[in-house]
This record gives sequence, structure tokens and C-alpha cells, in this order.
Amino acid sequence: MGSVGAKEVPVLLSPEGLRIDGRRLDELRPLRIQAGPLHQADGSAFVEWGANKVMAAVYGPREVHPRHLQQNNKAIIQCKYNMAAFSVDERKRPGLDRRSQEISKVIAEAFESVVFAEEFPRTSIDVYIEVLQANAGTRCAGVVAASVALADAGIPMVDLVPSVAVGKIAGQIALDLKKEEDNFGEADLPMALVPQSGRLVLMQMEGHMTPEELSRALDLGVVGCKSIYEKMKQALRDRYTVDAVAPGAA
Amino acid sequence: MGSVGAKEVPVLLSPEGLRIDGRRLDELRPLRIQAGPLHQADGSAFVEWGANKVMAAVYGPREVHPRHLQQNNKAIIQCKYNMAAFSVDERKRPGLDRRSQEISKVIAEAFESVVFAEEFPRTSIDVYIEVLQANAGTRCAGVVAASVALADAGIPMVDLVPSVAVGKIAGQIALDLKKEEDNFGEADLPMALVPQSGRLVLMQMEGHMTPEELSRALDLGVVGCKSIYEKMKQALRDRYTVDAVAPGAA
Amino acid sequence: MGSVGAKEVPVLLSPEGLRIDGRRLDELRPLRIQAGPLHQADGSAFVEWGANKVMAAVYGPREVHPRHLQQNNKAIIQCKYNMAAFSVDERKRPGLDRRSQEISKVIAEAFESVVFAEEFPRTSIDVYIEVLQANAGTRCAGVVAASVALADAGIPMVDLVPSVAVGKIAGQIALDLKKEEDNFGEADLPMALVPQSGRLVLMQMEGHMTPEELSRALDLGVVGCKSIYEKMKQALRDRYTVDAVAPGAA
Amino acid sequence: MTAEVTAEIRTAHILDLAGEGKRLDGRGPDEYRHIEVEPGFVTTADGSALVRIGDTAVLAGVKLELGKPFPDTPNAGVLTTNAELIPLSSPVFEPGPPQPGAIEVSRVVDRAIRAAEAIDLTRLCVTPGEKTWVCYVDLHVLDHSGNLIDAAMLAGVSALAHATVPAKRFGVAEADYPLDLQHVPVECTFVRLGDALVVDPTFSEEQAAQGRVTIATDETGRVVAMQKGLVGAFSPDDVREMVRRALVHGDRMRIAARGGTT
Amino acid sequence: MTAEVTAEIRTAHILDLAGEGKRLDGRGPDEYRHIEVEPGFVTTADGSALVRIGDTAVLAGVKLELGKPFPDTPNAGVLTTNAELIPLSSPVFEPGPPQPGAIEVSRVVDRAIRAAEAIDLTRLCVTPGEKTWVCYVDLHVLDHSGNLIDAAMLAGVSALAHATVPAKRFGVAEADYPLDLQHVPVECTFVRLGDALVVDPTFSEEQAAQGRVTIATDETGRVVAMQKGLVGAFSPDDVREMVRRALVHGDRMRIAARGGTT
Amino acid sequence: MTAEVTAEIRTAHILDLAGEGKRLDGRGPDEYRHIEVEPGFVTTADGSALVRIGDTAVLAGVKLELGKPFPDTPNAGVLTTNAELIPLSSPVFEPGPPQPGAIEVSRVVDRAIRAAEAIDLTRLCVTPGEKTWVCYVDLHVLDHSGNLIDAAMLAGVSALAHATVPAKRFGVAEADYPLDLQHVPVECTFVRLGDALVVDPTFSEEQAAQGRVTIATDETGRVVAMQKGLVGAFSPDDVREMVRRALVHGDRMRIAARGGTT
Repeated sequence: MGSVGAKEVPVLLSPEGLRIDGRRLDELRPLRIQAGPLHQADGSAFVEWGANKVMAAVYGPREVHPRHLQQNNKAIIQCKYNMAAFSVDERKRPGLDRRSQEISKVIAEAFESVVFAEEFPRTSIDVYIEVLQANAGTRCAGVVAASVALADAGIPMVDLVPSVAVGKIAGQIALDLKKEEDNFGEADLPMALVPQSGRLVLMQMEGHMTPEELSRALDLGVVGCKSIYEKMKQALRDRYTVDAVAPGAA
Repeated sequence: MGSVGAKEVPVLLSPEGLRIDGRRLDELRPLRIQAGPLHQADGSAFVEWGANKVMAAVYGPREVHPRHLQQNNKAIIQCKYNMAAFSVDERKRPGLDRRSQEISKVIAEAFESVVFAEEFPRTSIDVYIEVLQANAGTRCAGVVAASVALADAGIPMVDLVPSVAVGKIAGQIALDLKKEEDNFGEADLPMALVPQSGRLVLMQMEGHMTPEELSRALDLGVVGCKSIYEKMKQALRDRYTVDAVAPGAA
Repeated sequence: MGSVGAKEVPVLLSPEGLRIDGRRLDELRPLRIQAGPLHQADGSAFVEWGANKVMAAVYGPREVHPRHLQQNNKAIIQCKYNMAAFSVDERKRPGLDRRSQEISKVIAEAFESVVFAEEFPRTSIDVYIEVLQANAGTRCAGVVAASVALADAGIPMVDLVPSVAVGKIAGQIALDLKKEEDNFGEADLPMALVPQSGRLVLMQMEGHMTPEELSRALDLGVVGCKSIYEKMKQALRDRYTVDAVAPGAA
Repeated sequence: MTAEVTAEIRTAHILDLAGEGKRLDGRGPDEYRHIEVEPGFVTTADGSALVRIGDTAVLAGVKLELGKPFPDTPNAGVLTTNAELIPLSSPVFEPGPPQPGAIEVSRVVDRAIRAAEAIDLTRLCVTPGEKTWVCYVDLHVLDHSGNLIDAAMLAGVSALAHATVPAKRFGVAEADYPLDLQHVPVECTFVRLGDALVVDPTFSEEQAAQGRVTIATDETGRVVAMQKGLVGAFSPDDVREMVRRALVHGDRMRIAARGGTT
Repeated sequence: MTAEVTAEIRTAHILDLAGEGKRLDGRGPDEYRHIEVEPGFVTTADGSALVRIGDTAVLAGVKLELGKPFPDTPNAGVLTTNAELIPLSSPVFEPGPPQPGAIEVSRVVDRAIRAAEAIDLTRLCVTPGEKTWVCYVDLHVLDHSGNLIDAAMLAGVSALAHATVPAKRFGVAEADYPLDLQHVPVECTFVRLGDALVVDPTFSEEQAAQGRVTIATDETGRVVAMQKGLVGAFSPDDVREMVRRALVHGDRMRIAARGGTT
Repeated sequence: MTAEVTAEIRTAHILDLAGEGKRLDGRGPDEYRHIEVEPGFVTTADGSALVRIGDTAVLAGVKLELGKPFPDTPNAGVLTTNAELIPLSSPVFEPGPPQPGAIEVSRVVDRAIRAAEAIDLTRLCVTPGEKTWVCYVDLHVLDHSGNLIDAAMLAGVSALAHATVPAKRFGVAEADYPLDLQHVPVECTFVRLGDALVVDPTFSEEQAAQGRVTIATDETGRVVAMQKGLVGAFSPDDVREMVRRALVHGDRMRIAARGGTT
């Protein structure tokens, strides 16, 4: 959607209804989740999702810095989503940009909607998401990684929070867009869900959809999240059956 | 005065002694002051002065941030003068520049000279001045607006603080310069006065004047301030006789 | 060493074994140290060393800012090494760059290794080094100046800390490089020494040396430091025999 | 009684009222506040509008300057949206660099303008790959009495609707001409208060809210952007309901965007 | 006894003395401290001067580089004045970005240089609209024992008076040449202590002051800049008196500016 | 028991063990941890490597872009090394601008690459004075379990060893080609624990250390960079001993740099 005036537009959907990487419209990219790869963090997770590589770490509940943010009746959730300089085609200058700050905000609000924050008054639960290699859907991959890292850290929550983006490409609603689809598609709708209640705790959208398309996109996202949810639970089960290994070690 | 090497210099004074907008040398631009247009601030004022539009708001006395600035025996006055990006011909990048910081400092010092700060120890009185449309004399318009906002907030002061700039154009001392006069004139002397004592609490000057010219400029400024003072008092009287209306609503 | 691809390389050593300024390989540049030239600081020193001019000031032990850096069992040493905009050929933009921050860190660590910091718990000893005119070896000149300033401030220390750089030029180990030697030489090894113990508290190196050359460089630096040590002690003796004079007053 | 306690009591009261289908200021759950748009408020801008929604006031200014296109979109103009949540407008804003709240406002507005293709960016290009108009939309919040996003969006799109391209002043054409607005996106914001989804929240309602959803629509009936904010959760059916309601309010706001009162 | 109490007692004492026409360091109300100017102190600069006024010391360095003129003044050079109130020079200065005090010093000095037309900026232009000299005046405060503005101004103007345009080094002329100073502005600062207006305040007198006024004059007897600072108020007659006295002190400082002691 | 007390007890225990030639994790004083290098970990980079030294993990990414050479080295490419000590990797790192620790890591790595002439910078130049490759080495610390400098250096040099110059993508050659590594610098770090000089410290050993020395060597047996850090002191003989040991460990690391495990 950020490609007004760009030079060439690829064909996003074949006559057979297959996408540029051969997926069907309702098919997810390959997803691998590893719980607990890091040694210093209280909880961590590494997610490879299509060509995305995202690491998340959780520290806390711990003392609040800066102090004046402390709340007397609950923990605060602080989130920092960051992209490594080399994670994108054109090198990204290190440091927080506006996009990262906005994403950090909506992710923090999503987790505040599920964490039992009142159990840890006057503390901070710090969630760090590092995008090491990006290919569309990094905020969803970040939510999935951070959610598993929170569980790995033993933070009590209503439920895990699966997340996926639904989009519109070549006029069709499609699950889990990859980069070319995101760049040249008509809409992108990242969402994150609490499976227990079926409610959305993160939702953004950009592009254009009719109300009817949007309705179908929400339904497709719910289905996608359920499938991701299973993989998240499996990653946490694996954590305690195999030795934790570092990122990339298959 | 910032126009060394500029391309064209306009005629600032007609043979009849009239200025480019038809004013006499000792004539003010039209001035309209509205007290209390804002709903969140403890006090506020909107000033339209010639082609200037300036909004001021006052918050406090309230807790001091950052805390280490707190003074045990009095309130501190913090002032922030800021220009909106679109308030000038060439878009101004948002954020504090050095000019704004200097103006904020001298205005804060001016108000510290009249507010009974020792009545509110360990607090801050915060004065915000936003220039929405600029046409020379914005700091004076800001002082007038902030002064009315302080009164609107019920902050006890020795007196209101009228303010005006006196300048020198085409060799003559002139009251209340507009933009072309400021750019191509020979001197600019913004000042702010405590009418009760006749003393100046703000004074800056740039350009060149003989001591004799400067003396006359000071006298002309005092006269101008007195006329502005009357309009300030009227605005505060109007505040309690008509319903407060938002900026721009005539 | 920062001159890959530069235009011209000067001859650094004559056939007679003399350097571009006529010095022998083991000869120091002229060094003048003045203790106590400043009036506001608790201790100060001015060093002219070859074409370097460096001022140092010490404040403390005093309250720690920001407070959270305070340590309950000892003083912290904070160091700020800074170059004046006009101290180098191409104007340096004011503000901390990465080089200055690294140098500040290693100098602070050097002094923490000799100051009896546990005598002043919960305080800060602040060391400011200002390079006014630079010609290679400014960090060593800064250590010498700061060390004398610390003594001038009456801070108890194991010993003074002389400092000098040893380098390699035209294949030879040489003491106290000046700018052209630093730019076009093969290695630079700044060091600072505690004469009492013969141990190094600051050591950096860049370039290339065989282990054997490096060994000789260390020995030459120790000899250089001893000679500098004598001048440092003399400057402190002079402080109490002549009136303190301001920098540059011969 | 501390400010926190007061806020807690007010929140409880707001939630109680919402349970009965009522609101503190007497509005119904789907009732929007009075909207007022004053275009051309700032003459130093190339386009401007002062928008008031109830006691909330946002001033938008548009400036056009010549610059270089981005390398990956050589035929397109550049649009930059910036929101300043200045401390003049609310006791909750602090001086300093833009806070996440300000960044969210500017990015949500920016996305809606961009996704709706409100401006045909290719028409802003002067010389492909070399020279283009850079269009700055600066959103200056003056009075923060709730629902900043809708007010900022409406101010921004109104300022664009009344903007002039200063082509003569910059020496690239014989005369200035109006900036063409091909679509008119507006945002409509709801908050959850218990089971109720109320439109156009006041500042107090935002403090009490259990989640916020903003939906941007254009005049063709399409949804062009959405943003869930604050702590809280919404079912897909909630979203469908809010989309339906946002389309209705949107039409009213689009009339206001052209200037005037609704 | 805390530092605050000490300061209060000293302030009271300074005000008492002023009432009797006396000062803590024995000077009369219109007596300036010893001035010393050492031009050429820093050889890496294109011009420099170390100025001492009593125990106050400021080092100014001038650097000239080639750059682009501003679009609205294509025929003029660029002058940039920057003051660094480094923490080395006083316990009251903190590390970090320039504080309002430093910004005020640099802007007041800058205005006087500019308003007096000390440098003919049009002569700095090399190719109109394309290439010009950018003249940096960096003011480095070394010892803050009061009256920084006067010391910074004198250091700046002395450094300019002794500056060389490095035209040969930058390849735009056959030889370097002196920067021409067409006017010599200097600042003269007063503070109010009770009813007294005393010149050239020390740091303690500034702490005790009830207002400060700085007046810049040039060698033709014109006033070229003024700045009222600190908390306090002055009558127009006070200003007229200070202008008269500033002209007298200014002449003495202008002699010093050329190098030497007064 | 507070964290400080725990740390003090651990420090005392580490020093006691060191007195007996032992370490907390069972290693001998000159025993390095397990090293693992995974080149090509990030495909968006032009070169990358994930390095693990024990539980420490650093990811390096190399990016090449076209830019202008510095005016004083018109025939040379530009190399920029940047380390991010992100708070994800350790409880001791805080968000915000790079701290002195991060700056030290990046500068020490940068100096070794530069002094060893690992890359022939003149070969990066495309058009002298006009166009050159700018080579960014970004070091992203993922898990800080001690000895960041050695891990960052190894990651950086491995990423360079496997990097490709994207000459085709940037339109300056027919095909991309490998970045040529002419020397392979690696760092070897020691800390003093009492009288012992132990190699490759863990995080706890760094906390207990009485000084740290890092020595960079290349494959020709030369020392190319050194850095003493932390509070503590070393005799010249200590340095000579560490240089001798660093050369031995360096050879093993250079094998790992090409990819693989040691």
C-alpha cells in the first residue's frame, strides 16, 4: 500500500487462484516457534515465519524505570518493538522511528488487555521485540513471539495471544500477506485475538475494503489465529521436553 | 533586520508619513483579545493583532516536573513559546529552536517579575504560548495573551503586563512594526511594561539607534502599552459578561 | 592511521634518525603544566604539550546528578572529555561524539583505579577535560591535566598518573607522536601509568606491531611517563610558591 | 480527595450510566457532538481549518514545498502528516519530543489520507525522479476534550480540501491552483463502556474506556483504515456494528469537511 | 550552614553595600574590572582570542568554511554564533544540550555582531546563490566569575578582528587575507542592586541582582542591541542612564578588542 | 538478600576460586568457551553471521550502499561500525541512545577492522571523490553472558568474510561479487581476578574483574589493536603475557570466523 507511483506491479494471484509463493488464499506461511532461546531474559521466544525472523524477550515483573511511571495498583507493561538495521532491504538507521513507536504502543495495549497486571503492583513487565529479518507481518510475528516469551517468563495471563494479518490482493481476501502482497495489495488488516473469548486485542487496517469484505477478513483472521494458537502451545510444551537451544539451531 | 543581501527593499514610509498599511508612526495595528477560549487550561487567551494569531494557556499552580526544579520558598514560572509549523511563510520544523528558547526565557523572567510567586511554594505556574499565524511582534502578542491568561487563571500579580515593539523605519521611530517593517527597518525594540510602576520587565533591541532615538522609542512604547493595557482589562471584563467562545468565533 | 586513500604521505624519519620536528625517537615534545589556573573549579590545570592546549577542571566530591547513579559505598568518578569546535583543522560540531564518549570512559576508569573513592560515599568527583587546541596525544595531555587538577582539588589518590603515547613511525618505535606522525605512522599506543606500582591504568592501541615491537613500546612509554611525572610534581610545587595565573599567561 | 480518587469515582459513574444507555453529557450512545469547521483560519498556510467537536479544538495547516521524490516512487509526491499534542491543550501532555499518543494520532490520520487516496500523489510530481511537491499536514491540538483522532482527521482533510498549490510562488507554473481532493476520508471513533459501544467519546469517557476503535471511511462507503487502541477487547461482531455506524456518521462529517456546522 | 543559606546572607550583604555605593570587591558602582585580551591563543582557529574580565575567562574561536548561502539572501555570507557554557567553567553548568542561559549568551552576542554590521556579510559571498563563506564564532567559557555576555562579546569581536579568511587553503584565491571588521560592537552589562545600577557584575552580584540589562554599542556611538534579563524591572530613565554609561565603557573595551590590557 | 549482596558474595567466591586456578564454570584460566558461527543468518543483509561464545550471542549484519567518500580520503570507501546493546539481551542495558559501553564495543571492533586493513578500502571506491561503497557493520547483541567484544568482533569479521557487494542491484557492475577480506582480525579478552589473568570472561567474571584487556591480532601474528577497560591496572609484563596467549586463541577464532564450530 505504500507504493503509489512505483515502477512495476507483480501479478499477485494466478488464474488457478494461487499466490506468488504458491499458497492458497487461506494458507499461512510456514511458522516455527522456539520458546526460551535466550539466557539472560526471564522469558524469550524466537519466531521464523515465512521470511521473517523475530526474537522476543521479557523481563519482569521488575522495578519501574523511570520511577514516575510506577502505578500503585498494577504492573505496567512496557513494549519496545525494534527493527535491526539489516532486517530490511534498505538499511534502517538505528533508533526509534514513528512506526516502531506506534507498533510498540498498540502491542503494549494488547498485552495489557490479557495480563493479570494487578497481581504485581508497582512493577514493570518489559517486552522487547527485535525484528532481525523482515518480510511483512512483523508486528504479528512480534506479538506471537512476545506472547510465548511472556508465558515462558511465567507471567499470568488470560490466554496466549495469536496474531495474523489478513489482506486483500487482486480483489480477494487473503491470509498472512508476504512482502510483495503487502506492497502491491489493496488492504492489510493485522489482528491479534484472545482465543478464549474470541475478542480482538489488536486490530489495525489500511487500504480499502467494503464492509462485506472486511467482515469476511475478520472471520478468516479468526481461523488463522486458531491455527497459530496451536503452534504456540506446542512450542511451550516443547520447551520442557527438549533442551532449550539458541536461535537458528534447528 | 535579517535581510542583508536580500533582493528588494520596499518603501516603508510614504511622502505623507504613512506606513505601508496606511498607519501613522504612532498607530497600533488592530488588536482583539479574547479571554478564556480554552476548556482544559486553568486560564487562556486568544489574541489577534494585525495578522498575528496567538493562543496562550496557563496551568497551575501545580506540581513541578521535573521535580528537582522545585523551589521551597516560591512557585517557579515556566514558559514555552512555540511557533506552529504553518505559522510562517516557509514551514518551520516542529520542535524548540534557539530563538524560541530565548524568547521563552525572557518572557518567563518578565512574569516572574510580577507574579506573587511566594504564595505558592513548591509549585509550577506553566505558561504556554502558541503562535498560530505570525507577522512580526509575536513575542509581544504572546506576552499580552499570556498576561490575560494568567489573570483568567486567577494567578495573583502586581499588574497586567502590556507589551509592544517600537522600531525605526525609514529613519523614523514607529510603533508596532509589521513584518515588512521588521524585515527592512533599521531597529526593533520589543518591550513589556508594568503600568502601575512604569517599569520595563521585558526589553530587547536589535538594529541601530542613537541614544536620543532610543530615548524617544522608549517613550513611544510606554504610550502604546497604556493603550494595550485598556484592551486587556476590557477583555477580562467581557469574559464575565458574555459566554466564553472558542477562538475565531467572533 | 586514519589515512587510507589520502593524497600525500610525508617523510617521517630523516636518514639521520630525526623526526619531522627534529626530535629523536625517544624525545618528548615540550611540555608545560600549570596547576590551578581556574577560579570556579575545586581544582584545575592547564597543559601545553607540543601544539596541544588542554584545560582540566575537577569539581567534588559533590552531590551526584542524576541521583540514581549514586553509590552507597564510594564516590563515582565522572569524566567528560570534550574538544572545542575550533581545536581542530576542520571545525568540529559541538556536542558529544562517539570518540569523546569512549575516551571519557577509559579516562574515568583510569582515575577510578587510583582515587580513594571509598572515602567519599554517595558523592561524585567530576573531571572535565577541554581540548582547546589539538595536535595528537590529546587524551594523554588530558590525563596529565586532570591528574594535576585532581591533586589541586585535594582528592586523595594512590599517586599522580602520567600519560604518554608511544607509536611506530617509519618502522621505528617512537615516543609522543605529533599529528603528522599519528596520521601517517603505523601504530599509536596511548598509555597512563601509576609510577608507584609501575602498572598501567589506561592503555589503548591501534595500528600494527609485532609482539616484540609492542614490548619495546611499553618499555619506552614507562620511561616517558617517569619524565612527565617529574614535571607534574613540579607544577604542583609551583602552585604554592607563585601566584596562580590564568592560562596562557606565561 | 486526590485526583486519582476523583477519576475513579467518575469512571464508575460513567460505566453505570452506560449500562442504562446514558452518558454524562446527556447524549445517546450513538450521538455525535456538535461539529464546527472554519476553513482558512491561518493565512500563512497554503490550506488550513480549525475544527471543533464539542469542546475539542484542532487546527490543521497544510504547507506545500518543492523537494525530491523518494527513490522507490519517482513519480509520486510526498505527503507528511505530523501531530503536535502541545501541553497548551491539556494537563496530560508534557513538553518534549512527540509522545506515543501524538505519534498514533498522526499515523492514523496519515494512513486514512493515504489509503483513501484523498490526494492523487502522482499529480504532485513535477519532474519524475527529480522534483515534486512535498505536502505537509500539521495538526495542532488546541483543546483536548476527547476524541482527538476524529477532530484531527477532519481538520486535516478540511485543510487539504481548501488548499492551494503555490505553483506561481515557487516558479513552476503561471498561477497557483487548488489542490484536488479526489476522496474525502473521515474517522469515526467509538469506545467500549461496559457492554456499550459509544461514539465520539469525551476525555472522561476515554479515561473510563475499555478499549477504543477508530474506523475511517470514504464517500464511496469503503473502509480505508482502522485502529484499535487502549486496553480492551472487541469481538468481530462489535467491529461489524461499529463499521455500520461509522459509515452513517462519516457522511455527516464529510459535509462538515467542506466547511460549516453540523 | 547550607549553600542556600550562605547565598542568602551574601545576597543581603551585597544589597546592603550597594545601598552605600559600595561593592564586595571594593569597586565603585561604575567601575569595570581589569580586562585582558590575548588574540591568536588558538592556532587551529582562523581567528581566536582569550578574554579575561577579572576572574572571568572566555575563549573565542572563529572558523571559516565554504557553504551555500540561504535561499532568501543569495548574496550574503552566513554567520553562526554558538556559546558553550561547559561545566568545566562553573559548578552551576550541567553537561548536556545548551541550556537557555547559553542560548541567550550566543544570541545576544550574535545580534550585536549582526546589527552593528561588524562584518560585511556580502563580502563573504563567493558565488551568489551558490557558494559563500560560513563564519562560525564559537564562544567557549572557561571560568565563569560573572558577566559572561560582555566577556563573550569581547572575545568574539576580538577573534573576528584578528581572523584570516583561508581562501588559499580552500582554493578560491591566491592568498589568505584578513577578515575585514567594519564596525566594533561591544556589550556593557549592568545589574540592579536595590536602587543602584552597577556595571560589570561578578557572579555573586548576578545572584543578588534584581534585573540585568545589557547594552551593545558600536564605535560610532550608536546602540545596536539591548537585552533585559533576570527577574526585575527598570524604568525608561534607568535605561537612558545605562545607555550613557555603556557608551563610555564601550570605548575602553573597543581598545582592548584590538588586543591588550585596559 | 538483595541483588547487591548476592553479587558481592559471588564476586568473593570468583576471586577465591581464581586464587586456586579455578573458575565458576569449571574452565581453566586460559580455556575459551565453545564458539559457534552461523554465517548467512539474515538474508536481508549483504553479509551476516550469528556468533555464539558459550551463552553469549551476537548477530552481525553487513549492508553496502553507495555514497560519497570523505573529502580527505577521496580514493577510499567508508566503513561504519555500530553496536546495539539492546535491552532484550541483558537486564543491565536500558533503552535509549547508545551508552558508553555500546560505543566502546563498536569502536574497539571498528579499530581492529581498520588497523588490520581487513578490507581494502580503496577497492570500495567506485569513482574517486564522487562515489564509493559505504560499508555498514551492525552488531546486534542478543544474549549478553559476558565477553561481548570478542563475540561482536567475530560476528563482524565473519559477516564481512561472507558478504557480497550488491553491485548489480545498485547498477554499477554486471554482477554482484564477494567482498574481499584481506586480513582476519579477531579480539581476545582477558580480565584480572586477583593475580590471575583469565581469558574469555563470563558476565559474572566481568562483574568481579579488577581490569580488562582486549588484544586484537591478525593472521600474520601482528597485534593490531588493544583496549584496557574497567577499573584496574596491569603491568607491562601482564600485557606481554596476554599478547602471547591472545595469538594462540586468535588462530582458533580465525578458523571459526570462516564458519563452523570450535
